[in-house]
Amino acid sequence: MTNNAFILQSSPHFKDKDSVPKIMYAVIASLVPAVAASLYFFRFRALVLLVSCVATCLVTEALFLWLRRKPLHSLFDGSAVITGLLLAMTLPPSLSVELAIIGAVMAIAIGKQVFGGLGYNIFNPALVGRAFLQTAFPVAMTTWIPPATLKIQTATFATPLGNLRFEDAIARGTLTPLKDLFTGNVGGCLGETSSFALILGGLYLLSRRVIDWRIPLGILLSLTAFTGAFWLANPEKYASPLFHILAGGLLIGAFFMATDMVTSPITPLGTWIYALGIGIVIGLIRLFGGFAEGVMYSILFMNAFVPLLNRYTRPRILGEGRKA
Amino acid sequence: MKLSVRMVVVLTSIGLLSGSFLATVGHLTKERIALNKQREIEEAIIQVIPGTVSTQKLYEERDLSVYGGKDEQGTVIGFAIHASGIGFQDRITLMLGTNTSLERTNRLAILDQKETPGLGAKITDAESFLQYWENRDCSGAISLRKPAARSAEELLPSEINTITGATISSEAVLGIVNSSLEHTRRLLKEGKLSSEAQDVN
Amino acid sequence: MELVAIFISAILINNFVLYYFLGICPFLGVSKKIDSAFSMGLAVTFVMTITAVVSWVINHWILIPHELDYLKIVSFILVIASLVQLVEMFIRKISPPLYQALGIYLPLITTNCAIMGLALLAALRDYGFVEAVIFGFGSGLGFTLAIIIMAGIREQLDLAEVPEPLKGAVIALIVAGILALAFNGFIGMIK
Amino acid sequence: MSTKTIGQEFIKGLWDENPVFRQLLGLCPTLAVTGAVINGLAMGLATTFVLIFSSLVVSSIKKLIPSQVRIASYIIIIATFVTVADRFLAAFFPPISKNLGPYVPLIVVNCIILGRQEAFSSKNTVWRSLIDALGMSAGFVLAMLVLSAIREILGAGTFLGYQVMGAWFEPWIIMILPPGAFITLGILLALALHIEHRTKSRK
Amino acid sequence: MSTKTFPHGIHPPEFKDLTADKGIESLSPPEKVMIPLLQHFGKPAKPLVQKGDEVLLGQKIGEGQTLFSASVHSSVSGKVISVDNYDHPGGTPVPTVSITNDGQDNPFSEKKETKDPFSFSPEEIRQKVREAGVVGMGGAAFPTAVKLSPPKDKPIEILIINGCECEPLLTSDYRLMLEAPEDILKGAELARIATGAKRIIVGIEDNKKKAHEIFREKIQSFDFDGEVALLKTKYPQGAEKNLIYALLRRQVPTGGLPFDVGVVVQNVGTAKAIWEAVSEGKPLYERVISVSGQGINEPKNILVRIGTPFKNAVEFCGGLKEDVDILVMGGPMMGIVQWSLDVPVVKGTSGILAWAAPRPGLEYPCIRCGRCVDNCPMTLVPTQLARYVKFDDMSAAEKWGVQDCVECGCCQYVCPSKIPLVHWMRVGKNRIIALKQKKSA
Amino acid sequence: MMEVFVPVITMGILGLLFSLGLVFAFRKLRVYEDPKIEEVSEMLPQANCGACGYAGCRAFAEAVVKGETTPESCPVSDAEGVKQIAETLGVTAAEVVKKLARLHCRGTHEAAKDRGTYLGISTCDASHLVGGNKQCSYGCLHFGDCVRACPFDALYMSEEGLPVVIEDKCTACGKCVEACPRNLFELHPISQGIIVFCRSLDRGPVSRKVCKNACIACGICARACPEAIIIENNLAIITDYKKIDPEKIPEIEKCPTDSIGRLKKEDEG
Ligand SMILES: Cc1cc2nc3c(=O)[nH]c(=O)nc-3n(C[C@H](O)[C@H](O)[C@H](O)COP(=O)(O)O)c2cc1C
Ligand SMILES: Cc1cc2nc3c(=O)[nH]c(=O)nc-3n(C[C@H](O)[C@H](O)[C@H](O)COP(=O)(O)O)c2cc1C
Ligand SMILES: Cc1cc2nc3c(=O)[nH]c(=O)nc-3n(C[C@H](O)[C@H](O)[C@H](O)COP(=O)(O)O)c2cc1C
Ligand SMILES: Cc1cc2nc3c(=O)[nH]c(=O)nc-3n(C[C@H](O)[C@H](O)[C@H](O)CO)c2cc1C
Ligand code: SF4
Ligand code: SF4
Ligand code: SF4
Ligand code: SF4
Ligand code: FES
Repeated sequence: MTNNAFILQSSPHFKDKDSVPKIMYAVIASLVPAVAASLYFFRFRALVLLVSCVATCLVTEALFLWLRRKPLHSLFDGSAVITGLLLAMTLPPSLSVELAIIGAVMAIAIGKQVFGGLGYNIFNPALVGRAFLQTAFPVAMTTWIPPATLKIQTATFATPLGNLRFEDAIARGTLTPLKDLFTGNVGGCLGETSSFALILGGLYLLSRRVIDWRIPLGILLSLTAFTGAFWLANPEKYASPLFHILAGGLLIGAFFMATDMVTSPITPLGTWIYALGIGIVIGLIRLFGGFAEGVMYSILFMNAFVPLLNRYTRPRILGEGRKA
Repeated sequence: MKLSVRMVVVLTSIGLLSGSFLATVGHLTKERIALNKQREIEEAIIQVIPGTVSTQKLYEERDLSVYGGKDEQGTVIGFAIHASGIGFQDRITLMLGTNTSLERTNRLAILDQKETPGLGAKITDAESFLQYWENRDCSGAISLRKPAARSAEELLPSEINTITGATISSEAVLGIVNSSLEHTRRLLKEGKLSSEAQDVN
Repeated sequence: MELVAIFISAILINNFVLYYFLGICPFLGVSKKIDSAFSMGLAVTFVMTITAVVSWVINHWILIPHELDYLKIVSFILVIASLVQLVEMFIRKISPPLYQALGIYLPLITTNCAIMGLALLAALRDYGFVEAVIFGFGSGLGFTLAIIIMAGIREQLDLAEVPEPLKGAVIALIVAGILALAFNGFIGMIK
Repeated sequence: MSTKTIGQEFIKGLWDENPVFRQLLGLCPTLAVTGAVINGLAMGLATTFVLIFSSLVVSSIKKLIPSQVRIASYIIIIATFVTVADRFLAAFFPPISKNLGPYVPLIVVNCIILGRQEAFSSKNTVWRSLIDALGMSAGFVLAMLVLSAIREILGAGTFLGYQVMGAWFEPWIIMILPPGAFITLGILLALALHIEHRTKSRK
Repeated sequence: MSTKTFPHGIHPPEFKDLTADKGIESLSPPEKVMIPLLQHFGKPAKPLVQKGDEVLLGQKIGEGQTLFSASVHSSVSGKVISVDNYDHPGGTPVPTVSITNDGQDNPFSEKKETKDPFSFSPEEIRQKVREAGVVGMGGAAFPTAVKLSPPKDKPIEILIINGCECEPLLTSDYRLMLEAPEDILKGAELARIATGAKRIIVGIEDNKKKAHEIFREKIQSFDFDGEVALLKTKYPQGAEKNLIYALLRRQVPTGGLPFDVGVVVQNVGTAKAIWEAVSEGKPLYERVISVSGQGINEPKNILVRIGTPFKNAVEFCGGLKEDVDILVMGGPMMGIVQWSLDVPVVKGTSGILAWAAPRPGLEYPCIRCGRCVDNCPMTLVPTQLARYVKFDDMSAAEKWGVQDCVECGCCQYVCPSKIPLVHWMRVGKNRIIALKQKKSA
Repeated sequence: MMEVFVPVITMGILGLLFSLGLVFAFRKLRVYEDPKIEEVSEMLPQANCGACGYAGCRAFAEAVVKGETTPESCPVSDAEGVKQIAETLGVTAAEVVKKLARLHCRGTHEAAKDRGTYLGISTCDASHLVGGNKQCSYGCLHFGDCVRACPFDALYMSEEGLPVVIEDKCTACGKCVEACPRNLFELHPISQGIIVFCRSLDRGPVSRKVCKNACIACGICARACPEAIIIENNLAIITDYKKIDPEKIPEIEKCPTDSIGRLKKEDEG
């Protein structure tokens, strides 16, 4: 009983050990299988894009922290790394590094830091970056190369969804087999091809309770219901729900991007509406829209509703509405 | 003067003054504007039916008009179909030139579109799109080659190359062309395109 | 089907604010609080629907028959302005709180590009009467949707550490940009 | 009644009271037509024309108009000049007229114009109103020019249609699309605020 | 046997084994006691003594003036040395009577109650409880006499005896339940009579199985309609509103009291104090506290006189370890930090805890993970409340229910961003009260 | 002929209809608002500080025009402004005495010791809720709630760790008085000679231990000027500022801890 410097604070004095960096690093860890798969399927291209996106995100973040005179320790909370990783994972492997860098700068700058940095952004930063690129460079963003494992040489190559949407794959019988979708032996964005790796990472996050189970479940449910209804009505024209789940960016979106805590609702009911909404908008875009894929747009679209959802789905307080 | 009366008088007279001023301006510009419009159409017709000297409107309804392109003798040497429909973003308006039997295309011109610059907007580009429309077989439906063929020679006589990255715009143009061709063919069969009957000029 | 297409398109795809840039002033000005954004949205929807009716009538009964195309601007604006003014005074009379909520922006509806833009676009596209009304109503809803989303976001941003020079209109514009990006996803849905 | 000198009256429109950057007025056309410099310029000039002539008319007949029908009269006057501008463009520059679409008629509801009549011309002499209108127009044209230049250069690699970026440059199509318009204007506004803040704190 | 519980809540480490098996020891009265005149929820008592007065053990030295106040009694016999402001473990100084102990413990009142306590009328019970200065010992220190007087229009059906002791580290209630189960049950019966309740439910968490067994056995010998319920070990099982929900599925209305659903909740210690007050006329001048935590050399449960400086209690338990850097009165979830060992034990002191706190984690902005929402036993939205308070939107904070926060600390416990959520809640509540006062002024 | 006639008539009719509508609206639907409200509102400082008790300057203007309050209730308006408003409304204005906010604490970082390691929210009210970060339970907590509350930038935190009032800027709006959880600010007439710079009710030895500059209730000042100064609850209190005899000030200022006396240079901005 020597020191005179006890801690002064408000209760509680016990705290759980989990912390923001721990959560973020868990997400990074969960991305390892998907990153490995992307390196396996796209080799050097994947490496270049991953490294340049992560590095650019960190540099941009550091620049803004410095400009805003914020402590630099936030740089190491892992969130900028995730943004960089996920951005890279959603880029076509053939994209040039300059464009990837532009996307990464935009992701952090207008996707995150203009709102005040970690925790305050309304929209998913990685997807803001991707949406920027998609709109700025639509051709480069929809030019695909086959995975290194396919060993074929073609100038143009379609993703499974592009194949379905624009090349009448069902009628022509060229729909990508589910097995390939599962292993990842198909064209597409770096990190979206291997469903297996993504499910692995997603399950890890669910088991560690990092992500809210309602989000992936809600998205899968509503997408299944939506695409399932059309598939049952006309299997000649529409692909099965399972195809829709395994193809494109759905799994990476449902497990890693829609679940971004900052940009998803905090109330349980709000979370359900958000998740179901994402699934339905994906279905709408994939089946009837101008794009083969709608994961990015639907997440961004529902992000916009998050403040409203939070506001209008406040849980009932214990005892609220009871007469005194 | 009472306030309300003054209000009425002032506004009415400003209205009258403005009306007369505008009438003058309207009068002065009316012809020119009409002329501009007509010239635009005419130029397009001349473009899609080479050799046209004079033109004549043969048929008109909403979203579809058919013009005849005439040579020096005044014989109709081809039809120019003016049609529009929804593209990727907004309406696309085009003019297609065909021969008089509606079996071969002459040329295609895009008059108005709001597709994405650098992407869908390539439908106005001769190099990447319009060149494929020259001299196609249109006795049946024209179809789209997806993914795009490397050279024009590979295409079937009734095939058009897609614009890479803008399938939707390409399809939209194709859709407008096919349906208006169909429509025109029906009109022709029903004899509603007789050049003598509807001399507008 | 055509009507449904016009309606959906006006709300999601060719949204007045996010695609045509019409009505930006109230979109930025009255989107600070959800409640007033909502009232503004309703007011605009209401006025837009009426405008669609009135401008169609003027256009098809007066201007086109008499070939008075060049009076379009003047007559549209006059009729719309007087109409809005009446509505405004009416609201002021019957509901002072509503009037307070919309504040100075009610008169702004008069000179709001969205209203005038609606009349002009409907005329330009040669819509029939029912189409024009659906277009007006849908566009109003589209405006309402955009402004409510914006207000929700801005209320949330009131509780964020937005860097000082970016507060207010700047961040609102950037959010509008990202919203426009997000709404891009619906492009091509109507064919 | 304004007490500024004529010079100040003109200059204020360029920066201190710049309609776009400082007063956030007339944002709709600013955003809508600045995808290409030529359109921005045409729009700026059309607006200038309307602003100048309506200011002249309003300030010269201001005494005759009862205040209750003030706004209504201004609108008719403005609409008249807008129609003139619109017809003129359609008659003599059909391609530009087509590009600007409904935005020329929309000058009639441009907040800048009505705002100026209401705030300035209705209270000042013809001469001052003219200078004010010139200043404001210059400010508006300036804003249109800056915005459209950035958007056209980045979005198409061209300036007034001439290639200015090297062949290596991949145009950022987003810049000529709506999202680019919003974001660019947002960034420009932030810069304007920042500069303003700087000069103020130095004072 | 099924265990009952409420939704949400958390499972912090318990560390109860430090003291759970240690019997209650008595700490001899110190040389000097400092007895604050405010040891309860409400207004301070009015001093009845002056500097220089001689006082006896159990003599009333402060009179509760208003309804929400409680009398204060001397815990030693001796001489008053001052009546002025003195530091209080609650944080701010309050008027305090300091007394030097003459070591005699001469009792103030000799006469023992002869009448059978169970034959008293409700009013008599309340009177004796009020006289004895009994306040709730479960935390809020609410004057017990007030709780025993339910309003006429709110008939009481059920009396709940709160034996949850859900806070980590504390075991004083547990020891009481093991060592004086009869006194507790007798006190409960008196409280039942006073409130007119029909039934008594004793709620005990399933980490205190031994206490549960003893109570199940003892309750047989009473002839009231009683039940001993086993509850899941979860924090804050002992919080009144959650306990009522767990046991009865009734929701106490927001801003309301257990009265509103026909319930009164009393802590086990309070029940014992009621028994002693009514049967012996013994004022509340001593209580059992846990002195525990990894920073205490010999953690113990001890019976101490009110007004004893923390220092004496801690030294009795072997003193503090070297590396201690946090000292808390109460439990680790809701307790109040202390900066010195000179403050006195008060009626609401359930424990004195000390440990070496791990280096505080860096605070990050809220990442909206929603864990606070998922764990708040009141189903509030803590993150939003904290933001409203931080950005000073008090009307929104009020609308979102900041005043319903019971400051249990679950939200802050789970928050990965280490945001001082409870602190914000408290600031918010405080500001709202200040605003209301300003408005009514 | 028709070509000119039709548009002219159309426009004329439109103008006529429009003006008739306006006349109708003007007559039937207008809501009266006293133009004076606008006028008064324009004369107010537009600080919208709310110190008057109304929701901003415009609401205050309405209240003044309705006679619910008086012009001088705006603490921010200077005498000139108040007079102007009063003249507009035709009422006479009371004389306004210029007041300033003064801090009743000299517990600088150096003088007042910390209690421990404070880990809570960095505001005074939050710190006060957990007993404060200073050993003294009555003194300034240094987090500057007052500085943030001042709408006129009239306060800043000095290097020593106390808020300082910039006299030229202070309008005596009282926001700082409200903001301080320890109630250390008070509004005093600008001419005030002497004030007590301490609010501690601790016993002398305790206050001496926790803060070098605290009032230790030694009574020197009270003995020097018993008419106006008393010791109560371990603190010197000036009961009546007007009764302080200027001649006695040097005696009063013999306070061993300097906690009573005239303002010093460093207390002013
Ligand atoms: C999470 C995620 C979201 C995506 N969202 C979109 C999208 O909204 N739109 C899109 O065109 N592509 C998106 N992609 C890329 C697609 O999955 C797919 O690779 C591509 O769209 C198919 O190309 P296509 O549009 O030419 O068919 C996304 C990828 C990922 C990983
Ligand atoms: C911002 C943006 C604008 C686009 N604009 C067009 C367009 O104008 N026309 C079009 O056909 N496709 C456009 N697309 C691409 C389509 O969504 C779709 O990916 C494409 O039509 C698929 O064609 P592909 O199979 O040839 O790649 C655009 C995409 C984006 C991101
Ligand atoms: C979060 C929280 C936890 C509580 N935990 C307990 C507890 O474990 N045991 C207890 O007796 N009272 C606890 N209380 C206090 C009870 O809510 C209630 O006030 C008390 O049981 C009433 O009895 P009393 O008046 O006899 O103290 C807690 C209160 C709160 C807000
Ligand atoms: C489960 C989870 C998912 C995340 N997903 C994303 C993401 O999709 N995009 C992104 O930029 N950051 C993501 N982050 C990182 C971080 O939350 C994000 O950058 C914040 O939005 C920045 O404020 C994620 C973090 C977690 C914990
Ligand atoms: S908000 Fe209050 S009641 Fe809810 S968990 Fe936090 S402290 Fe407990
Ligand atoms: S637990 Fe913490 S980080 Fe998570 S939502 Fe609540 S306050 Fe935010
Ligand atoms: S807050 Fe205090 S210092 Fe600032 S102006 Fe008001 S009274 Fe003066
Ligand atoms: S508010 Fe009070 S305690 Fe806080 S800094 Fe100001 S004077 Fe000191
Ligand atoms: S310029 Fe469009 S609403 Fe103001």
